[in-house]
Amino acid sequence: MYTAAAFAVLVAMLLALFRAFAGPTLYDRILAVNVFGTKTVLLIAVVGFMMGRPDFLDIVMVYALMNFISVIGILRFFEYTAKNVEVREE
Amino acid sequence: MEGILNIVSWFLLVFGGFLCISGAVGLLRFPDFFTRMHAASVTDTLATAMILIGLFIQAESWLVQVKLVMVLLFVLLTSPTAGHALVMAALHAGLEPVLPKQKQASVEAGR
Amino acid sequence: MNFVGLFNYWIVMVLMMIGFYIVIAQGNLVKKLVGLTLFQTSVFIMYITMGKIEGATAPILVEGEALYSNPLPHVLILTAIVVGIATTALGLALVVRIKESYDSIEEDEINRKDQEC
Amino acid sequence: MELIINMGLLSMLAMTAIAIVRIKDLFAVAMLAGIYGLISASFFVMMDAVDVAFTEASVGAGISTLLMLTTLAITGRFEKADKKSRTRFALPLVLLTGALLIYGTLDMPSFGAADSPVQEHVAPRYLNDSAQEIGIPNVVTSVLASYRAFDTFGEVIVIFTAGVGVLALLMRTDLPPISSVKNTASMEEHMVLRIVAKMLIPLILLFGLYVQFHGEYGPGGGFQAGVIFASAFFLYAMLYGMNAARKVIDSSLVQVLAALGVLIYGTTGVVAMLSGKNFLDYSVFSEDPVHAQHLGILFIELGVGLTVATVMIIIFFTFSGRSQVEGERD
Repeated sequence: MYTAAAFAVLVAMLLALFRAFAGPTLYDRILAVNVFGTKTVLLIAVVGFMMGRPDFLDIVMVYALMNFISVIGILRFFEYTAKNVEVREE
Repeated sequence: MEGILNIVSWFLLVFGGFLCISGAVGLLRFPDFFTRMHAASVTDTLATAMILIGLFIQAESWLVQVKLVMVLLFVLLTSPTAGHALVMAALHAGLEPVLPKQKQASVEAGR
Repeated sequence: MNFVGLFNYWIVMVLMMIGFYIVIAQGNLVKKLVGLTLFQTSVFIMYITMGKIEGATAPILVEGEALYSNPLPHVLILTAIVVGIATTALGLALVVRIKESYDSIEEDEINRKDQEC
Repeated sequence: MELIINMGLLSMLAMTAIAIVRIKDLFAVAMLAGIYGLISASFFVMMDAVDVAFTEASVGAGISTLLMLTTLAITGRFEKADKKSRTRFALPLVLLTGALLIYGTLDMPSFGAADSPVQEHVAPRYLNDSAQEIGIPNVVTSVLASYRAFDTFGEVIVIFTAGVGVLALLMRTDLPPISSVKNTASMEEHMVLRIVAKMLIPLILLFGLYVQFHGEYGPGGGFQAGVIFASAFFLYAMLYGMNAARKVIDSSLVQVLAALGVLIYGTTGVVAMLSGKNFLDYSVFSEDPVHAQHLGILFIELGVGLTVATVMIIIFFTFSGRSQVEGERD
């Protein structure tokens, strides 16, 4: 059942990745990055159990933390620089 | 008892996985940013909670369980916050939802 | 041909070449630094792949495990990652200075301005 | 199953890299580079390299994305289209090199083989003897901080030098005094974010300390802890503005601390030398050799953590200070 969960998370990661490629707006990409980050958190947690070493949850914590910080960072610098820039790309 | 817990955790893991996929499909297929946001953030929180609780039942040492609870709390705190900030930023930037034709007309009439 | 046994190395080479392509073919200096990062990460992946042993576990000793992956590449790559970010930061600082004095970070424009002077 | 996850992650890496080549919006490129960092970190977990994954997650996905974005805030967002002449020359060259390299991989030992040359030299010694010699379970930490401590000293100095270099290139001495500027935090409207961040920052700092001092028993150590510690300050600076952050962290104090970290590391070695042993031979610290190793590792991890944290803070603050000045000039 770890296998099923890990596989499902992997598929979800792939789909989120496609959204990150496709855009079309920058906010879609940020959202995709955020979803991707949460899915990585889940993947690592499940994989830790699958490999029988669940004491590596510290890493999961770092992923969750960095995911949050990078989303905040992207938002901040985007707002900071692009006040007058078009929302849509190109 | 052991058996029931196992079944519960099995169910939580599989259903959490299903929610992950359904949310990601929504993220990929929905027409505009706000609906995508909806699909992603709603399923994200629930799926994370379900999978982590499923793992919590399976964990053997209390240290692992404590860490799982910490991760869960952290995700429950940050994920909606990030979603909120994101939608607000998008609204401020003037991104508009895609509406069906009649609604679009009524919104424009209301302006 | 041993597909499963060599797949990791092939991906490493593909990533390496993509990084290489960005560095030599694209003119934007920030993009070039991203290309360097891709190249760098591909090397990391190669090292870590070499250290893995089938069926082994992470090199943090516990009771009852006999087979661990090779810790030496992990040490090398761990420090390399942090050094990598430090050097990338230095590169980005240079890019900022170039932008301030040339008002552009496109290689062609910088070259042209150099020749005009 | 693990094999499928490996291959899935590697394919995602390749796809992300191709997308990075094609996309011309550098903001999107920076984000994809962040995703690339996340994927490669997950791959490192699959390859049992938990310490590496720890570092890559915090550095590749977090800090480097932030740095790229800060730079882009100054240099502009869009890239010019590729020149045809250059791609015509580059593509065959890249394809040729790639083909040669892939031809070279055909002789590589198969993935996961236990008898490949890499596994047969020094690694078995580390794995078998470090428990008696160093007495800590995390072999990566004992190699990093004891067997190869001189090497790590070099890395720390490189990081320190990079921090000095960034300061030399970008530091502004003409910044106005703090009290005279209006606080130009761009996220004033994000009340929810600010409150959540206020709750999180102490937790992040605590977690950083945990990683610093638990690195001997689990994944972690000075490098990772330094980055996590610094990221708490980044969060504060991003949400409350640079001026508020400059009030909290005195920049000259940070510079002194960065040097102090290197100094702690170096002193640990010199103390051993003065007592008649080799540089960084920890056996002088205590009668009991295992206890001595513990003490030595504690000292140098402290030095590493201090230097990494402060250098990251210096780099980030210097970049943001620069972009703030640029923003005010416009």
